[in-house]
Amino acid sequence: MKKKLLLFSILLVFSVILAACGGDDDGGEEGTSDNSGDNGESTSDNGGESSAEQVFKANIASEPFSLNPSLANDATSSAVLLQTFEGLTRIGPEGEPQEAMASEIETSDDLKKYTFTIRDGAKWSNGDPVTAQDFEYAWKWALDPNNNSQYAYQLYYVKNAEAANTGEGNLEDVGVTAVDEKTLEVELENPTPYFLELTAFYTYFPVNSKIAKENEEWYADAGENYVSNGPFKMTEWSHNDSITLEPNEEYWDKEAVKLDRIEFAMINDFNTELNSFKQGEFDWAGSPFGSLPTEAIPSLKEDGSLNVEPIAGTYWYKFHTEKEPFNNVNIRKAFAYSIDRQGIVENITKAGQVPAMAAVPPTMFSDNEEGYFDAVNIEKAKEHLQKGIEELGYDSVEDMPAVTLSFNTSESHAKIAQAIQDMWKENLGVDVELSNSEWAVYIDQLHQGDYQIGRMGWLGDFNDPINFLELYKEKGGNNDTRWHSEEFASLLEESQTETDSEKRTEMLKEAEGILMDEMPIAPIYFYTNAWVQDENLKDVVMSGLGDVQLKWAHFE
Amino acid sequence: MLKYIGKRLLYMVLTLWVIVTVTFFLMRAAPGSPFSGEKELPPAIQANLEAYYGLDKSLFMQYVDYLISVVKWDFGPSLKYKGQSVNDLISEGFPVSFALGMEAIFLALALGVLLGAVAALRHNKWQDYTAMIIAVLGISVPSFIMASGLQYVLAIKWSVLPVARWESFAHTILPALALASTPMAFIARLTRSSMLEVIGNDYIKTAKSKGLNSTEITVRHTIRNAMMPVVSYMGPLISAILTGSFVIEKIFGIPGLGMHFVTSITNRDYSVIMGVTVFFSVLLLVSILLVDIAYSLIDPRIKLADKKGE
Amino acid sequence: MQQQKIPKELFEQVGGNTTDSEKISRPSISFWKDVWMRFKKNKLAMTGVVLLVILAIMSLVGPHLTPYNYYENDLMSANQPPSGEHWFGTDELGRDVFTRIWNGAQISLFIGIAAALIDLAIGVIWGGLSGYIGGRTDEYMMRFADILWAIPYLLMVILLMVVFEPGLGTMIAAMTITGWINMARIVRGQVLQLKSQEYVMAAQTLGANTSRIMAKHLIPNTMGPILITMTLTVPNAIFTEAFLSYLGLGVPQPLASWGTMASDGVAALQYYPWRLFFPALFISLTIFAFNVIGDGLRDALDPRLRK
Amino acid sequence: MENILEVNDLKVSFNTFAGEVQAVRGVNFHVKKGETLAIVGESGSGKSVTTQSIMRLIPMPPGEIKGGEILFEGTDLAQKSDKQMEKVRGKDIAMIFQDPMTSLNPTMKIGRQIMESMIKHRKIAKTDAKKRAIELLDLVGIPKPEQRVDQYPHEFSGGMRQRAMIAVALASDPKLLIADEPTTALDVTIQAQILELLKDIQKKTNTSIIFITHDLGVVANVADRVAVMYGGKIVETGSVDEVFYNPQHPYTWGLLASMPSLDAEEGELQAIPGSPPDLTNPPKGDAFAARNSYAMKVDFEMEPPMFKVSDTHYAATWLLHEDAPKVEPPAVVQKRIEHFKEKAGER
Amino acid sequence: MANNQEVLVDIKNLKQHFGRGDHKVKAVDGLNFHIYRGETFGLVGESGCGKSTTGRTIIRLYDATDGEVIFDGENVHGKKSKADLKKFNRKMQMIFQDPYASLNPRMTVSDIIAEGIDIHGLSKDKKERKERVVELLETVGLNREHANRYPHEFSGGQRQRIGIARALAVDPDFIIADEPISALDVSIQAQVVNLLKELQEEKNLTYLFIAHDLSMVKYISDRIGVMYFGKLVEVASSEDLYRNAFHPYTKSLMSAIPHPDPDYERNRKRVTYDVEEHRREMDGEEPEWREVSPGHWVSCTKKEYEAYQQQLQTQ
Repeated sequence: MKKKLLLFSILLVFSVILAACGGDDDGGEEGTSDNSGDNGESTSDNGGESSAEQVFKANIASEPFSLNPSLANDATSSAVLLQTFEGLTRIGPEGEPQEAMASEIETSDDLKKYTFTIRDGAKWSNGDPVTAQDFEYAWKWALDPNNNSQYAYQLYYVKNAEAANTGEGNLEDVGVTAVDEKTLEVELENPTPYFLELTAFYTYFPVNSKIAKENEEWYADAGENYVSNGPFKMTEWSHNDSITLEPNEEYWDKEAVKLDRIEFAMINDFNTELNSFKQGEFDWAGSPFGSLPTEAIPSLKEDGSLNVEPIAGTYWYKFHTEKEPFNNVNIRKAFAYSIDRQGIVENITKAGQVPAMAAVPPTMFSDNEEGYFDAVNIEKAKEHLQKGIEELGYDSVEDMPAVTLSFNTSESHAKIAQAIQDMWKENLGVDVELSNSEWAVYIDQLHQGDYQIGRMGWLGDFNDPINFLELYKEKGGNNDTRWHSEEFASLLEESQTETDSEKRTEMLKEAEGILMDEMPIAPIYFYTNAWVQDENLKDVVMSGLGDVQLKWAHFE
Repeated sequence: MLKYIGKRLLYMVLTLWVIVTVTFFLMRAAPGSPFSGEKELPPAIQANLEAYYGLDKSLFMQYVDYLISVVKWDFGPSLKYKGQSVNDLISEGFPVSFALGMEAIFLALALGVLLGAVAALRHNKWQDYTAMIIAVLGISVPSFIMASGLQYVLAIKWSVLPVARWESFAHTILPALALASTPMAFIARLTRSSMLEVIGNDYIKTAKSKGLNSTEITVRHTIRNAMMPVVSYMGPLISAILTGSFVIEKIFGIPGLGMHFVTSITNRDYSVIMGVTVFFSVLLLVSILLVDIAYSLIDPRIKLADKKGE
Repeated sequence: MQQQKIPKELFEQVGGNTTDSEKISRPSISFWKDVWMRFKKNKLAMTGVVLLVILAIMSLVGPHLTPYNYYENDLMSANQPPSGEHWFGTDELGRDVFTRIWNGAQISLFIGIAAALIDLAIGVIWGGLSGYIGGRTDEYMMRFADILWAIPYLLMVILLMVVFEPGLGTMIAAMTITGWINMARIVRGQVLQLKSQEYVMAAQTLGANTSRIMAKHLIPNTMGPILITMTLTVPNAIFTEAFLSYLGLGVPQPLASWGTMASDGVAALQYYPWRLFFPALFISLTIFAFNVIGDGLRDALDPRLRK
Repeated sequence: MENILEVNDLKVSFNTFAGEVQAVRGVNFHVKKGETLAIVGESGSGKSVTTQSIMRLIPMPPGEIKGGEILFEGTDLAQKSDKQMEKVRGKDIAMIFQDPMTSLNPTMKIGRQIMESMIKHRKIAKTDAKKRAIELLDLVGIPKPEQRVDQYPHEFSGGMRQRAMIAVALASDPKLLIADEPTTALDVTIQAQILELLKDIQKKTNTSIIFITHDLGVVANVADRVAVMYGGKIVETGSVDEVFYNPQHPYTWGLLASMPSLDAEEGELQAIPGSPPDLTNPPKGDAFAARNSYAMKVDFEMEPPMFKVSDTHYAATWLLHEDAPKVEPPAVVQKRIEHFKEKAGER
Repeated sequence: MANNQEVLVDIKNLKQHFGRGDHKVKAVDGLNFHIYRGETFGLVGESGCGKSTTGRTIIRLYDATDGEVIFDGENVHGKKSKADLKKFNRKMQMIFQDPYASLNPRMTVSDIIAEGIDIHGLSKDKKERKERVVELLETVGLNREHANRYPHEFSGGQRQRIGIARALAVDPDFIIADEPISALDVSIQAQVVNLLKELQEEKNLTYLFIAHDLSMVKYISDRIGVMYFGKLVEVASSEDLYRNAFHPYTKSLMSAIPHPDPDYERNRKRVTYDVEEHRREMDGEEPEWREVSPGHWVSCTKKEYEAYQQQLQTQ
């Protein structure tokens, strides 16, 4: 009993000490955070004080699902992989693919065969040379159905890749061959004008076959086994907490790399991210690594620190075209036209998004900023509504079946949905119910056609309009709208074999025109990257897709 | 004693089995799959993935497999985080959650008991009212508001503590405080009412009649006896702190286990859901057992073996 | 001793007056009246009652005090601070926070009270039977509750919310799934204590059956702890609703509940603080009110303080 | 013999919802060195409140000492501060409570509970205190005290606990021991043991004892002097023989007549009718009047003063007034008075 | 003398064990006694000896572990229909010890008293019910004004009388009074005892009077049984027991009772009872239930029996 009492008093004493300690620490912290606090306000201090300190800190929000480029299937992984790995090509500062691992690229006339020559001096971070076999190995590994790569379809442009991946063909038949250590031959299914964009995508990255063969789980942690061929190598991976990258000494272009270290943190709260940025803990807050809280954007805009860059992505609502009343094109149009897109981007999303009156983002079709219809046209919407109602044989709006708008649970989707719900009520007199469900449930519902209007968005995987249009090429599959147009499909089909890029663009525009006329989707806005960054951070390369490469980044 | 613990362990196993079963079937009843994405996977790939993780077997066989893996304490690979096993996730996340939880429990106990004791000893005086208003406030403010508020005031406005991350002791103060606020308030109220009850007991009168002053009475006679309800609250407290840690871990960017607890569900990462659930359940059950043992140590009247059904 | 002069006739023997001594001079006070009198003296608890009454009235009247409704957007006047036009400001869609607060009050209070009532029903029946029947049945019934208790709550709730459609019903179900256990335990504990009370035995010897004993003797005498538990269940449910909202599992939009408003508002804390302040304030006030009422009831019902 | 304690006109009230309960309404008594004063009365008569007021143990509020003085060895305890009272409690005056089950701390070893007041008041070392605790346990008749000293109360039987409680009270050799119904919760056989023990201890230590009880049998056993309380007042006081064999107050008569005796022939017990008075509204005049079959008009009008019967014997009843008619006490009491007269004759 | 009286309650080898295995408590362990119609049978012993358990087992609050309770020729503990049980509930009633715990604090006095009336449907209408309640109140010395008050407003004695009224409401033949006066003040005890006696005469009631206060038991009872650790050690008429207590435990019990008589108290010699010693004296022989003199039964060994006989003769 004495002991227990003692224990208790110790407990009490401790609490006092703790409080005292807390105070002490506060004091100490105040000293240090004073510095960093100032830095947050005027980051020049940081750079000025120690121009040598080339450390980039940012938040990537969550644990990347996989840092094996063959397995990765999410933006977080991509943000890291783009710094640590390098494909045959790389999107350069101007947004065009440039040679990276490949020093020479030869293309056959029919655009169906590529021959890549691996650059001299291309090495893995452990000093091994990067070979053509490493590419062949990586691509075939990803296509091997036993390896469960969920992004293997990104490789389907390669001849026989789809067959091999779905188990109908053989891996040997896949059109990627390492002729020798330096030469990689790639045969494609179709002439794919944007193929060199694709080779900069992470699924096309090589993997050190020597290590991967020896150690199946080479990618699970930082360490000896985790080798990469990009400007940076991963030196620490504290799961769910942080990833540290340091310059890859073996990188062929290491002179271009200025940063001494990259520190990615994983804080899944965007307010915290921004606050940490303000306290000088991060050099970057917002897309694409993390995200800015919508509420903060107006004030960031006001003090001029907000950066906005349009990216290849569209936020749209899908209509289930086989369900009443959205089996009628006029009804679809009525709903699409009555959305006040300007109001939404100005008052809700706020991060400089562009009202979308087309499917393909203006980063690909520059005249799409105008689009195919007015940002909002209530008159026209009402006309279409009236027409639609007549066509469907309803007496009035009230007679129309109940409409439900589905979206996956998220604050921003909810806001937009509520705003649009209100617009429809106001403009069309239609009462729409909202239904939100969690992502996994939602996506299931959508795929199963268990919805009427559903929210979705698309971020381009590569910089070509086809990426947006082919979503609606086939009935079923990924096309949850169940909409189908022979004309549309054949236009896309033809564009695959068209080698003249201008003609091809024509075709795709025409296809988009059909899509916008039939309106299985109502585009809302085009995405942007919005972020704040350290003023002295320079030469961060952001591609039209919104990816960020830190290869050339540095602090002034 | 040993026999009692044995019996309790048996019940724990039974309880665990029920939890595993309920969770397993609830989880599988939830729509959505770990592999669903905006683009549907080719059916062959989907089938392959399912076969790889054993999801193609009948639900019952999967259940049996799962039971076996629980017994072996090997929860298999995460379905989402490639190359990471659930055991890895737990062994990496738990120490952090544990440290945070212990600090919070410690804070909650120390401050709660102090507040409660002060309130009881100054019953119906201003100290009582102040302490109780603090306590009720602790209960009244949801933890996510408390956490955001603390972060805003202490870290952003005054810059006295770091905003987020899990790095030094200073980093732990805010999250621990936010996590502790509700249990602290509960403990304060519990302590107060139980102290008031103890104060009304005859043996306190005896102590007073011995000429002990109020401090001596409190320290030697009141607190220990008043601690029993607090001790028995420790079980639920641990549970509250573990489950409450999710919000705190999210807001403060702490790489603990609580995050997995919630994100694994939205990810439909079946093996992580099950692994984390089993782990938390075992933790909870063991801590309840420990609390009961501690209870019997504090109160000499309680013999573990005599406790039946209650 | 100094003897006063006392008139002799006063020394006439008259004998006692027994009926007088049996007389009870105090006015008859029923138990609940007595509790109420004691409760009334507790200023803090009365503050709670007044608060609750105001909240309840406002939840009905409040939405009609403004020209706005809870769902209509006005994007042009989004995020406005409190003003003469919008007393509590507006939210990100330009909706009037004042109106939404009182609509939210309806929903939050409904969730709280509904959850408490369901807990009450299940808890009283389960706990009462378990305690009264005793023996093996008791052991099994309590073991069941123990097991339910040991299942991580959050997990069950999230899974439930995922398995079933989100909505008020699911929300209340999620609250009550383990909520009743506490009530059951308390009722059982009381019943165990009460069933060995002599008045229960007296009823048994008079031939009263189980339902009569439960209804007339056990439950009425457990009302105190039951009430106290209920006053703590309501705020708990409101609290949990807020928490679930934070996880994105709150009531469906555009319905307003304090929980969804607060979790939306958290993000706006640094920029539009009123969006967090008002829902947080009313959550806290309500929980505060229920808690002090609970405390007040506890004191008022405390048998040691009564004489 | 000098008075160790003198209580003068003590008035204690409790403020409740129903109003002010005048629990003690002007009580006078004294205790001499080495003697046992028994205060007898039914529940609600104010006997416990009186003694707890001496120790200042009544909770204030709602309790309040409204007036009077409590002179302990000449100093007024009613005027002392709480701090000063701490020096008196346990050291000069100790107390034994009714229920040995609840008056010992269940989570503290018996030995420590005994040692506490020694260490506090006598400032002796722990090891010495423990030795003394063992001695005390031995003194109160607990076998194997060396082992018992390290046990917890729940390991003791009821009687043993009351013995331990006595040891606690005796720990720092108090001059006055207040025993508040110390045997009421015990079985008769155990009660007899405890009573013997108390008398034994008094013989050895010459401690004064105030013994509160409602059991006249116990009073007859332990008391040197008796004070009978009713309705917050002392209605009769005297030596044990005087009160038992020459009772003057009808209430005392009633008490004696309502007890069966083992040897008495069967016959109706003489119950006191009615119920004790409600002290929120104390009745006018004699509080006992309503239940008093000998009541006179004056009893309902005026409070009777203490009439002197002998130097040591006083009673507050108008029956002792010179103008009062002579009444016949109940038969049982008459028998007692005869016995008293015989005894006086013998002397 | 008692032989020609009618036996109302016959208890045969009654056993009541609680708990299982190691924790088994033999609260009542093989009781044999009977109660004649119209008499008062006192049952004494110290707390924990099983006397209250005996009472509760007889009235079926507990199911007996073994043995029979024959009431008016019928075994109470046999399997019975609900109707039979209800009938039995009317014939046998109980008065409880604690006047504070025995009345439901949430019910009015009239509802408490009328509970039996309600259960057994003994009144045609509200008016009759009310009249009956008032009648019962008056029987126990209270009046109609008390009917609508709550128990907490009454003093202990008044409450105990309400408890008696409740038991009387169903017109029982047999009342088990479980320490009905031990929680009451001396001045009130007599009131209750007198009331019980009056009622007995008036309604020809039979009592089992359980108490630890031997003097009051002796006063009210015709015959007394002394219990020690779940067993009866002696049964005799009260006079007989007082004059010729044989069992050493009975003797110690009697010697411990304090008398309101200082002279007696000064000379009282207490006899102590030591089970261990007593057992040693028995020399391993199990005591048996023997009739030492007519109607006076003692649990004793053969040797003791002879000694008691001798003792009787020398008197």
